[in-house]
Amino acid sequence: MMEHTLISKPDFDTQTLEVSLGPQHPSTHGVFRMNVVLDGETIVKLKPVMGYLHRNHEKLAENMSYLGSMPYTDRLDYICSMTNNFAYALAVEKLAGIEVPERAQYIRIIMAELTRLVNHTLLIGFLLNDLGAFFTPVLYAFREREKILDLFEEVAGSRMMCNYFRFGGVKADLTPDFLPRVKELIQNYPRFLDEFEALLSENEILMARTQKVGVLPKELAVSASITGPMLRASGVPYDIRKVDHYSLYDRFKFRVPIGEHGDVYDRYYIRVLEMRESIKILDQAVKEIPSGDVISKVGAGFAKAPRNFKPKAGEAYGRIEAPKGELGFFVVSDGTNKPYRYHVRAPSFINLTILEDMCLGHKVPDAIIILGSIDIVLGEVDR
Amino acid sequence: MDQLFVHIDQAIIHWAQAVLPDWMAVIVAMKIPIVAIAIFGPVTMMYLTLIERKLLARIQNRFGPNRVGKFGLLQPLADGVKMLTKEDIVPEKADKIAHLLAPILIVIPALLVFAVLPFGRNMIAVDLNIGVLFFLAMSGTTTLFIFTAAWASHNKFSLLGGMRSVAQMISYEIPFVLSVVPVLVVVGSFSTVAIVEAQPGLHWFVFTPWGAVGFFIFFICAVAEVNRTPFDLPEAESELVAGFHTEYSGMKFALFYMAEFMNVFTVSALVATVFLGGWQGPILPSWVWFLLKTYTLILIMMWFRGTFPRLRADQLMGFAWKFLLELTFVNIIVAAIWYEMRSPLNHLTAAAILIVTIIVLFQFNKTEIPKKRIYKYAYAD
Amino acid sequence: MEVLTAISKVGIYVIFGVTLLGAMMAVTLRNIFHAALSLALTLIGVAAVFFVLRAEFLGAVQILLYVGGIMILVIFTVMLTTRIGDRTIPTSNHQQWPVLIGALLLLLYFVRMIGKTPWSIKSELAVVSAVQIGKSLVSTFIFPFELTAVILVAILIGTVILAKSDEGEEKS
Amino acid sequence: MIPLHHILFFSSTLFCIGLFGALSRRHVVGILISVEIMLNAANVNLVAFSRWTGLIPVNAQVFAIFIITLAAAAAAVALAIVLTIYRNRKTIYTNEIDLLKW
Amino acid sequence: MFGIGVLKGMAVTFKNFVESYYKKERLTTIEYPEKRLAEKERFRNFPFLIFDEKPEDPRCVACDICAKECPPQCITIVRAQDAQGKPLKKPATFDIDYSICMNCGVCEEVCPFDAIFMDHEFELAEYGRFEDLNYTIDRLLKPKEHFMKIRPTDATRIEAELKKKENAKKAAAEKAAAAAKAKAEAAKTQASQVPDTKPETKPNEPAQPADPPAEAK
Repeated sequence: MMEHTLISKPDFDTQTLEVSLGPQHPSTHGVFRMNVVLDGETIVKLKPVMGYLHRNHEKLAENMSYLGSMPYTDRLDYICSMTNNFAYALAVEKLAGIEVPERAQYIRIIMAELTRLVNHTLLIGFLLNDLGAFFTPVLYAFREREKILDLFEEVAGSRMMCNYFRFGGVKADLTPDFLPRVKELIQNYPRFLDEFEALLSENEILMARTQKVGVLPKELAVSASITGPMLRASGVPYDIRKVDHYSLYDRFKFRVPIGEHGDVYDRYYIRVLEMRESIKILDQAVKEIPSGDVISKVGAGFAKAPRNFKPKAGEAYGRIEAPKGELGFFVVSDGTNKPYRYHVRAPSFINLTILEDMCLGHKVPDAIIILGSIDIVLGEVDR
Repeated sequence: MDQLFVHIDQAIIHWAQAVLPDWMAVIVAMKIPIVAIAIFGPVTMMYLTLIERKLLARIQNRFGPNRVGKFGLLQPLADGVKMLTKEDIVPEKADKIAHLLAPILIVIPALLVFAVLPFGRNMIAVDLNIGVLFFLAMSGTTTLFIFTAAWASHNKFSLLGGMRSVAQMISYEIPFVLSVVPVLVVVGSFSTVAIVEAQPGLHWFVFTPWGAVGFFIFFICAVAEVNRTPFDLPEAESELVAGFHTEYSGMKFALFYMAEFMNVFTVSALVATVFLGGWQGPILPSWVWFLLKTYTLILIMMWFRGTFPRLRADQLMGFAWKFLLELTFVNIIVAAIWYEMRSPLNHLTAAAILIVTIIVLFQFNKTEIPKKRIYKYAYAD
Repeated sequence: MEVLTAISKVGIYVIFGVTLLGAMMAVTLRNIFHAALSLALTLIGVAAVFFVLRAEFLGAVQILLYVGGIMILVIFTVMLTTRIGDRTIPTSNHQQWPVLIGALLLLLYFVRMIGKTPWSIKSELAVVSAVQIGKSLVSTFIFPFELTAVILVAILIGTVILAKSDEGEEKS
Repeated sequence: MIPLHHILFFSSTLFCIGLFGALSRRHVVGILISVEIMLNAANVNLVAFSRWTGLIPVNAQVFAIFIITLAAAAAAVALAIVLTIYRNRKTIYTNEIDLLKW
Repeated sequence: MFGIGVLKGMAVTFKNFVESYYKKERLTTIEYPEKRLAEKERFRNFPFLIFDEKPEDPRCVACDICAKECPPQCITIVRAQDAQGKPLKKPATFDIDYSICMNCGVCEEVCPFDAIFMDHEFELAEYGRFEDLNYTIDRLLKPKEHFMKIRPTDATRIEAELKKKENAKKAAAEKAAAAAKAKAEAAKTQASQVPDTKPETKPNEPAQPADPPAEAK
């Protein structure tokens, strides 16, 4: 039929709406942007935009001594600074072949498990905040996290930027009343978790909002090299503590929870169960911790004079089960006291790659909680 | 004590008749309730914001505002001054007139509705014989003005927020209006004073089976009508930044805020009047009972805000259309049956029918009701 | 006391004036969104007139149905059909002036006719309460009442099919 | 109270404004708005008569209620039609919708 | 749709609300300016230089190790020179840019002379962005007692080590002096075979007041 010359050209022709959520958005966990194309309210296309927090961490490390970039690893995933140090220390020890005394290994495991508690509690708080619960779970999480951060401050000197690990052990021994306070924490934490679960796990609105939302199939998770609670929520039993047996993890009896549906509710509940397992590990570690020095002779020497720490040429890849997934450090040395190449395998960056596949077909509020359930920290994503 | 305010009112009228010319005295007599409401409305709103912040703070184990004034009592004044002095930004491409008009239009119904609430024994501003219907009509208009606010601020987020809020308000307006019908059927008149008189002493409607179900539905729809958690979709902070009032700042935002809190007060006052027997109560003076009931309902709404996450848009609609609406229809029929039959038999039949309907409705919505899950462990050593 | 009646009479004429102003704006404003808003003003004005004529039930129903219901429909249609940032184009077509003259002539005719006919005014003015309306709706007007119910259901289904089917067709 | 014919003047002017709008508006929704105004004018007339002259005052008000409900129904259908026109022809201006088939 | 879980959630918040009024471990907020939290001993904020007696001679010997090792490179040291231009063992200027420093504590670890330590002072707000936060030596220097006050255990340990080094140095100095004297006498006896005079004053001879030759370290 003859096309009329229309007076007004409509721009609503395809009914889709291009909306950019972020980088300045109340619920994107830092500076992260999602360009979302909406048809009505359902998401048609989603493009994550990152890089707003890029601080050139890896190039910096190449012009600094090995120990010089240890304080910078605290700034990678600024919620769990202890585990970042742990992974970096493991990598360099593997590179230079430094032994770590037993007491130091126990201290490292205690610190790693405490960080896992902090990270999972915070994540559940912020996930509920995205769901709309007006800050109540977040503030309960903060109240518990304070206790653990006080322990870190007492031992390492700073609450979040601990810089506590050295190659071959840890910077300083535990203060006398550190262990009693950890024992007391181990008693109260399950009670807090039960209260937290009573508030959230059976809450019908939460279940309705999160079940069958953002489903991550097992094959996609494995092929996209997703690691950590997201992978285990999709049903793949892969936990680096059990696979690599690094440090002294095979001395402790603990289980790894597995989900079947791989949706947001599973990812939330897996983290609650993982916290209970971490408490079990802490319980055993605090009982069996031996005495002895906390840093090997060689390590102490290098800690005192990092400039003459020249590992032999070669490369090493140390990885641990960080609360967010497999955190690995790939260090290449050319014999000088500065690393030739230094790369961080950041779990939240890789877990973020499949955000679009999980969000297609869902609504805007679902995309927000799917992003929340992936548990990303922009410091680690952008490095 | 009970008729305290009524005596004050009489005293002023006598004084006015003595001093002023007669026609002026009549105007003064008319003006007293208006002045009372004009003061009572905003003041309740200010102190409701404070109560909400204090209550939420205590739920979250912190103190809440306690810096301004003795226990933070002057905080609302501080907020008011801040709102007045804040710069009022109007987006460049926004529809100037509608952008200015929307907040004003939203506050008018919020204030008008105070006229119909029976604060105490013969303490009601205007005893309209269509009291409840007037209330429902006024709360119906806010939908339109919310949408004008959304459309006038010309930004994608507020547009989404506006569309969602209109959809939600309409789908909750029907159960909201219909859940009052049983009370009107039993009382036989719209006037709020008649409704309160029909619930003498402790025979409140909430204790009858259909009254309990009606109260539940009416309260849920009231929470949805006022856009509060778990139905606060329109101004969902986490997704739509601030829904329809994203582009408002300064005094206009304060007006939105004032309208929201006045609606919270008036809606819970209506729920108290219709189902909890307004100012009826054993010993305390009538207006104390009224304020007591209204404030308990308001505290429950604030308690909701401290506990629940938000419902998604389609679940919210599904809940209204597939659960509440059917329950209201059955409730009306049950109220009629209850009214016809005498003696205790009516309570039993009414309760039986209602329970059966609730069970049947739960069966129909089986697919949406989520199930609890059990998790297995790997590496179980 | 006559001051009060004078004030109330002025009040009534003010309501008439505002309603007529709203109607004129609704008809002549270029920006269709403002026209819809002024329609809302007219409807509320008419509801006020009902209150003045002591027909509270009708006034409340008018606000509930018109402003609460139909206005939302109008605004939604206005929103879905205009483009954001659409420049307003002249609202009236070419028949503007002849229609104006015709309407004025009709108005003149009405006024003359109203002035001439001797209205049989009752002594005391009738007041109708909601209960009476309810009873008559279900007793004398039972047939139109059921008929309207049927029509409303038919329209409900019709509108859904009209709006929905295009949605589907567009998608495929 | 004011005499009856004042109200009738008011409702007839309202009706004529609506008529003018209905016939001279280019925007389809504009026409619907004017039709609503005409219906309201009729309602005012009915209520006025029921108050002053009606033999059974109730009938007029019931009739007014029927007009309101049916106006709502008519508006709903009309707006649905407007939407479908817009979706197919991308225009809602009366002078562009002049083909009976498209 | 609304089941028991929702009510259980409300019960939890109600319990929190009620208990926050009387239970200590629930309400943990500390109203900061009025009440303060007890400071942890190992808390490390910005570094400061330490001096023993007089602020003029700090322990720091301007060896520039900490400046090289500092990850964000925020320490700049200029070595002092005496009249003839010979470099001295004292820093002329030693400034740390507090706006760049991330209080990681590396300088404290690598300093061989225990001259720089991490402070507990954290209320350091300034008005200017550039010069004000660039702490020069006079603002950095703090007495030994301050260090003892804020970090007792570390301070005692370091004092003990210093004392031990001091004694070792003094003993070495005395041994060297005694050896020098013995050598001198041996030379004298060889030359004059004079009966050696009993230097009865040697045992209680006061240590030379002059600062011991540095190279003994």
